[in-house]
Amino acid sequence: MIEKLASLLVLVPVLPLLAAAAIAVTKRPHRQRASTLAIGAMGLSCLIAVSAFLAIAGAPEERLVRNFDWLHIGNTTIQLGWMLDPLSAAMAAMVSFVGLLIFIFSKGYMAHDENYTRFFGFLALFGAAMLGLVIANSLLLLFICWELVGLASYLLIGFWFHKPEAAAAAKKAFITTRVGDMGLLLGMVWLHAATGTLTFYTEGGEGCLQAGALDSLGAAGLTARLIAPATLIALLLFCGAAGKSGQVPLHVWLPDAMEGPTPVSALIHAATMVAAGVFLMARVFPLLEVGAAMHGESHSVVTPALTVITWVGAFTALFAAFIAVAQNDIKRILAYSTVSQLGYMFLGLGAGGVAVGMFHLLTHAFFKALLFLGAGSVIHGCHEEQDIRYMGGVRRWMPVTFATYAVGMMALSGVPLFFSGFWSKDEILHAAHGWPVSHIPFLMGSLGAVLTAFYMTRQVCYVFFGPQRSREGADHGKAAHPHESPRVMTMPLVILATFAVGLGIFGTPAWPWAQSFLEGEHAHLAFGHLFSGEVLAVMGTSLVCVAFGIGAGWWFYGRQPISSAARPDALEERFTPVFVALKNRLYVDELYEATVIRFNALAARFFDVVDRWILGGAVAVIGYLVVGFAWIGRFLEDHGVNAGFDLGCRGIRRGAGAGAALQDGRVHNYLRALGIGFATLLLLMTWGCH
Amino acid sequence: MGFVFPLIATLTVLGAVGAMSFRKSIHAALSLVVALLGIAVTYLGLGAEFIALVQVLVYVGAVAILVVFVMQLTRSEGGQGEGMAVRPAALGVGTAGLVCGGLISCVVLLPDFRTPWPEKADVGLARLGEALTGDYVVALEGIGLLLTVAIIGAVLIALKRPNKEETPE
Amino acid sequence: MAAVTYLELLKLGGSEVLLVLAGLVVLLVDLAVMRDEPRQNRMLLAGAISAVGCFAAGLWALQDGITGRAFAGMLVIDRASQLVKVVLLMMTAATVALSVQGRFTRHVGEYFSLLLFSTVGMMLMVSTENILLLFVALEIASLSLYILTAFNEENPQADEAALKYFLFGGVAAAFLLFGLSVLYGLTGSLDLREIGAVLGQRGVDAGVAVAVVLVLVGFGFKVAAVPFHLWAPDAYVGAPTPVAALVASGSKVAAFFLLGKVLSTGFAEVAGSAAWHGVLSGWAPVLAVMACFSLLLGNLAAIAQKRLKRLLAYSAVGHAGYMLVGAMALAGATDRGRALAMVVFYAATYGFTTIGAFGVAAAMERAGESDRIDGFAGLSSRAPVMSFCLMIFLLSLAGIPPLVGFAGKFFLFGSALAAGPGLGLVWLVGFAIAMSAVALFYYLGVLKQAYVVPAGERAGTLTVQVSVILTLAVLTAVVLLLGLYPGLLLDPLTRALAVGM
Amino acid sequence: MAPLHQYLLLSALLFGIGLAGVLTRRNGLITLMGIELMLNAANLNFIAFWRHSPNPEAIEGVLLTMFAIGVAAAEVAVGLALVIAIYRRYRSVNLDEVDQLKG
Repeated sequence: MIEKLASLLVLVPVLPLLAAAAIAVTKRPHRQRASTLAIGAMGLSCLIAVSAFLAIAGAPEERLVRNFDWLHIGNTTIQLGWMLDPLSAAMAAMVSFVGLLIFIFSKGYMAHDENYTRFFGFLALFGAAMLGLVIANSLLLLFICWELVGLASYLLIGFWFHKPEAAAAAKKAFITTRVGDMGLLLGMVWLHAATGTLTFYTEGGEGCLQAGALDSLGAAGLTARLIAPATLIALLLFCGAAGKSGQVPLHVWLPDAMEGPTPVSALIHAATMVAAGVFLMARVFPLLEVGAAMHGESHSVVTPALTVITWVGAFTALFAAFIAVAQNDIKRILAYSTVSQLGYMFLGLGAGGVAVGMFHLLTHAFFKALLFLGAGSVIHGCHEEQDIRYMGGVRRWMPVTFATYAVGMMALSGVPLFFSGFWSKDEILHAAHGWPVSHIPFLMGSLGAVLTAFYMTRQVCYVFFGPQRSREGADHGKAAHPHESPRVMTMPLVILATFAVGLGIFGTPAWPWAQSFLEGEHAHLAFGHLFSGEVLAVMGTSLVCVAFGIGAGWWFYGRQPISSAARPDALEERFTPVFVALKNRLYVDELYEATVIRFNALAARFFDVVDRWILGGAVAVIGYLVVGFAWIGRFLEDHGVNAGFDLGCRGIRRGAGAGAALQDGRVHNYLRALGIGFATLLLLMTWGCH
Repeated sequence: MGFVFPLIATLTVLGAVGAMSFRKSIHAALSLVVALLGIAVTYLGLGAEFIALVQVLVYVGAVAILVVFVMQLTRSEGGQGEGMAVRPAALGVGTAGLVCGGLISCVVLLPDFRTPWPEKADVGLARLGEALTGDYVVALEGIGLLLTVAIIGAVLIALKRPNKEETPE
Repeated sequence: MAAVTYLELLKLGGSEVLLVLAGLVVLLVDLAVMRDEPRQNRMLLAGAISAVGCFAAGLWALQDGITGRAFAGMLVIDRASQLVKVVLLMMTAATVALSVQGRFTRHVGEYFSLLLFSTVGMMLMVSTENILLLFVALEIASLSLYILTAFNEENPQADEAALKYFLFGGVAAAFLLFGLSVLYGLTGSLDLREIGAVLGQRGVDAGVAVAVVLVLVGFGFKVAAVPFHLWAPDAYVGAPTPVAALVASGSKVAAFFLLGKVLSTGFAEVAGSAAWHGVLSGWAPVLAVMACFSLLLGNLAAIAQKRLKRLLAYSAVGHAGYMLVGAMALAGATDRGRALAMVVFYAATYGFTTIGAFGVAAAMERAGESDRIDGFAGLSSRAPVMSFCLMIFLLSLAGIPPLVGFAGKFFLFGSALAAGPGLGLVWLVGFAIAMSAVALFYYLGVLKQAYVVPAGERAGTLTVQVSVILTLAVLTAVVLLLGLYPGLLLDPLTRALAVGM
Repeated sequence: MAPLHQYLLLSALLFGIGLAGVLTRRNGLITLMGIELMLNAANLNFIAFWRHSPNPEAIEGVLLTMFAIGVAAAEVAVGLALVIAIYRRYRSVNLDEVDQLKG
C-alpha cells in the first residue's frame, strides 16, 4: 500500500500542472470550468497527499524514493525523482489541503474579476510548482520548482498589473528573491562539484544527504583557508532560503507583495512560498549538521551554519514584530507578522532542529492562512478597505469572520493550551532556552512573543471593536454596512480555524507526536514531561509574555473604543490634546458626536493621569518604548533597508548609463580601447613572469 | 654587408612614419610604398625571394595602386579638416607606444632570439608548389574562397547605389 | 607529404564543399535566371537553395565514419567537430529562414551566397588545429560578415556599422597574426599540438605571455568580450537583423569551439591561475579579467538600452562573459573534453535562443515598426504567438528553469567549479551568478512592455511573416525541449569531446 | 646578415607605427594603411623566424606569409569599398564624422 502511494505521489504536482495547462487553453467565457478544473485537480492531489501522509504516519522511519535517470552526460548520470518521507508527506498534505481551501475561497473572492480564468491558471501553476518542490528528491528538481514558484508568484502578485504598485511589487518580489536564489544556485552548483550528485537520497546510499557524501564533504579542507566547504555550501543555500522566506535584509519584497489579491497573499505568505525556505533548510538539515559539535545534555547540534541561521531568525523575529506594531494596513500587519514568524521558524530550526522549526511551520500555515483569508473576508466585506483606521465594529456584521479571526489571532499570539500556536512557539522558545551558545535569542524570542500578542490585539481592537469608521465623505449617511461574506468564503475559514485549534494536540510536550514524526521516530506518551521544571518554566515565561502583550494591547486600544479614523494612534494621542485631532470635524450633524467624544476623551484623559501612575505605570512606560522602537524600526525599514534596496536599483541604473556611455560612436575610441585593453592584459600577464 | 640591414630598416621605418603622419594623403600613400618596398628588400635579404616578389606584386602593384585610386575617387586630400587635437593624438601615440614597448620588451629582448644565422636550404618554387598542393591545399582553397568573398563584397559595396529615400542625417 | 588523396579530402571536407557549391549555385541561378523576377520570388528561390545546401551539408556531417586528421592537423574531422558543424548549419538555416521574407537588400544572390560562405568559414574554424588555416578560416567568416553587415539598405547606418566592424576586426586580426607569428617563432610549428608540446616544456615567460595575449585579443574580438566588444552593439544595430543573429550565434559558437581547442591543446600548459589569493601568470587571469568585465559591462549597459537589438548586443557581451567563465574550466587538467562540451553547449543553446530574439526584432521591423522596446507595448494582444515565443527566449536568456538557459548555466558553472580547487574560480562563478540576477532586470523590462503595458490606440494586430513565425516556433520548441532534456545535445557532445581529447 | 632580434625590433616598430596611425589619423584610408602596416609587421616576423629556425627543411613561415598577404589583399579590397561607400554617404572619409551609432 505505502509502496503504491509513494509511486502515486508524483501525481500530486502533476495534476495541478495539467489543470494549469488545460486552463491555459480555456476560453475566457468558460469561467466556471477553469475554477472547477483547478479545484478538482487540487482536491485529487490533496486526497493522494493525505492518504500518503496517513500511510506513512504509521511508519515514520520509512523513506521511499523514486528516482529516474534524467540525463546521461558522458559517463555521469543525473537523476531526478521524488520521495515519500515524513517531511515531504506532511508538507504535501498541508500545502495541498490549505491550497485547496484557498482555491475554494478564491472562487468567491475573485468572482467578479474579469481575468478569473487566468487567475485560476496561475494558481494551479503555483500549486503544482510548490507541490513539486516539497516532494522533490533532488536539489536540482527542487531548484527548478523553486524558480517556477517564484515565477508564478511574480505573475500572481502582479495580477492586478494595472495598478502600478502591483507591477512594481511583483518585480521587486521576483528580483529580491532572485538575489537569494543566486546564493542557492551557487551553493547547489558547488554541492554538485563537491559530491558529484544532487539527488538527496538513493537506495544505494549515494545521495548527497547520505553518509558517504557528507563524510567526504566533512573531510574536505578549508576553502580559501577560511571556511569549511560544508559550512559555505550550507550558508549559500541559506541565502536562497532567506530570500524566499523573507529574512532580514531580504524581506523587503514581502510587505510590498501585499498588492496582490488577498487569496494570493494567503497562498504565498501563509502556507507555501515563504515556508519553502524553512522547508529547504529542513530538507538539507543533514548538510547543516556536518562537522557538528554535540552538546551533551541539551541534544542541541551546533555548527557555524546553524548558529548563523539561529541569529538571523531571532533578529528577524524581533525586528519584524517591532515594525508590525506601527502599521495601519491590515495586510501589511499580517505580512510583517509573517516575516516575524518565519524568523521564529529559523530560530527553532537553528537551535532545536528540524522538528521544532517544521512544527511551527505547519501550525503557522493554518492559522496564518486563516488570518489572511479572514482579512480578505473583512476587506471584501468593507468594500476593499484595507486601512484598519477606517474599519471598526466589524464584529457586529461579520460574526463568522470575527470568530474565526479571533481564533487565528489567539493562535498567532500563542494563547495557552487550546491553540496550536502556543505549543509550537513554546517549543521554539524551549529550544532557544536550551541553546548552548547564547541566551540572547531566547530573550529576543520572548520579547517578540510579547509584541506579537500586542500588535494582534491592537489589530483586532481596531478592526472588530468600537464604532464603524468608514471613510469620511465617501457615502456617509447611508454608509454601507460591512456584510458577511458568502459561504464559499466562510467555510474555508471555519475549517482552517478548526485546524488552528486542533493541531496543537499533536505537538504537546506530553505527546510530541508531530515532532517525533518529523524526526522519523515513533512518539511516546509521557505526561511527566509536561511537568518537568524546565518545560514549566519556559511555558510560564511564554504565558507571561502573552498575557502581558494582550494586556498592554487592550490597555491602549481596547479599553476605550477607538472612535475616529482621524484620531492618532492611542499612544501618540496622549501627547496631543484630543480636540486638536477632532477640530477638523466641520459638519453640524457630527457636532454632537464630537462633543460627546470630547467629553469622553477629556474624562478619560483625566482618569488616565491617575490611572497611569497607580495601575499602568509600568505598562505605559514599556508601551512607549515599544512604540518608540516600532517607529524607529519602521523608519529604518522605510528609509534604511527598503530605501537601500531601491537605491541599489537606481545605482545599477546609473551604472548602466555609464556603461552605455562608453560607447560614444567614434571608432577611434573603440580602437584605443582595444590597444589599452591589450596593454593592460599584457601587463597583467607579465606580472608574475620571470 | 653589415650596413645594409640598418640602412634598409631605417628607410622602412621612416617610410612607415611618413605614411602615418603626412598631412596630404597622397604623400602618405607614396611613403607607404617606400616602407613596403623596404620590407620586400628585407625579405630578399632573408632569402625569401619569392615572398619578396609577391610583396612587390601584391602590395606595391595592387594595394598601393588601389589606395591611390580610391584617394582620387574620394578626392580626400587628407589634411583638410583634420586638425588633430593634441590630446587624442597623444593618447593614440601613447597607446601605440605602450603596445610597441610591450612587444619589444617581451619578444625582442628574449634570449632565445639571439640565435646565430643557421644554414638554410633554398626554398625553391617547386617546394612551395608541392606544399601548396599537398598539405596546404585546404588553406589554398580557403584563400580562394576568401578572395571570392572579397571580390563579391567589394564590387557590391563599392557599386551600391544609395536608396532614394535614405539621406545622410 | 600528402598521405591523403584529394578524394579523401573531398570526403573529409564534404560538408564545406557542398556548402560552397550551394553558394555558387545560388549566385549563378540568381544572376543568370532570376534577374528580372520580382524580389520576393528571388528571395524564396535563393533561400530554398541555401536551405537545401545546409541540409545536405548537415547530412554529410552526420554520416558515420568520417573522421581523420589530415594534412598535419590542417583538417581535424572528428565527431565533435561534425556535431558542432551541424549546429552551425542549423543556425545558418534559421538565419536563411528569417531572411527570405525580408526587404533589406536587392542583391539576393550575393546575400545568400555570402551567408553560406561565412558559414563555410565557421565550419573550417571548427575543423582545424593548424594556426594557418585558423587564421584563414577566421578571416573568411569575418570578412563575409563585414560585407553582410553593409547589405542593409533599410538602415542608413549600415555602412557606418560595417566600417566600424571592419576596422575593429582588421586591427584585431593584425594583433592575432602578430601573436601567431610569435607563437611560430617560439615553437617553430604551425600545428597546435606541437605548439602545445613545446610550450609545455617552456612554461610561461615573456614571449609566451605576449603571444597568448595577442591571440586572446583576436578571439576577444570574435566573441565580443570586453574590452574588445565595442564593435558589437553598433554592428548588431546596423546589420540586417538576420545577419546580426548569425553574428551573435554561429560566429560565437565557432569562435568558442576554436578558442576552447586552442586553450586546451595549444595553451594547455600555460594556463596559470586566477585565484585571488595566488594569481599565476598564464591565460587564466587574462580570461578572468575579460570575463569579469564582460559580465559587468554587458549586463549593466543592457539596462540602459531602448532598442531590442542593442539590448541583445550588450546581453551578448554578458553571455560571452559566462562562456569565458566556462572556458576557464579548461585550465583544470581533470576533464577538458567535458569542460569544453559545457561551453559549446552553452554557446549553441544561447545561439538558438538569441536567433529567436533577433527573429522577433526582424518581424517587428518587417511589420513597419522599429525594434524600440517601448514599441513592444501590448505585443501579447497584437501578436500572441510571437510574444509567447519572445517570452520563452528572454526567460531562457535570463536563466529561468526549466528553460535551456538555466541548464546551460547550471552545467557551465558546475564545470567551472569542478575544474579544480586551485584555480580559484569560485569568486568568478559567484560574480557571474550575481550578474545573472542583474540580467533579469532588463529582460523583465522587455517582457513588461509586451505583457503588461497596453498597446497604443493606433496599434492594430501585427502581421508576422509565415517564415518568421515558423522559425520562431521551431526555435521555441528547441529551447523548451533542450531545457527539459539537455542530454539530447549535451550527451553526444560530451562523448564526442571526451574521445577527441 | 643581422641577428634575429634586429628583425624583430624592426617588425615591432612597424607594428607600433601602424597602430599609432590607426589610433590617431581620422582619414579612413590612412587608418586602412595602418592596418596593412601592422599585418606586414607580422609577416616580417614570420619570414625572420623562418630564416632563423634551426630546421632547414621547414617552410611553414614562408607559406603562412603568402597566405597572410592574400588575406591582407582581400581585406584591403573590402576596406576600400567600405571607404567608398562611406564617402558616398557622408561626402567625407573623416571617421570622426561617422558616429551616429552609439550609446
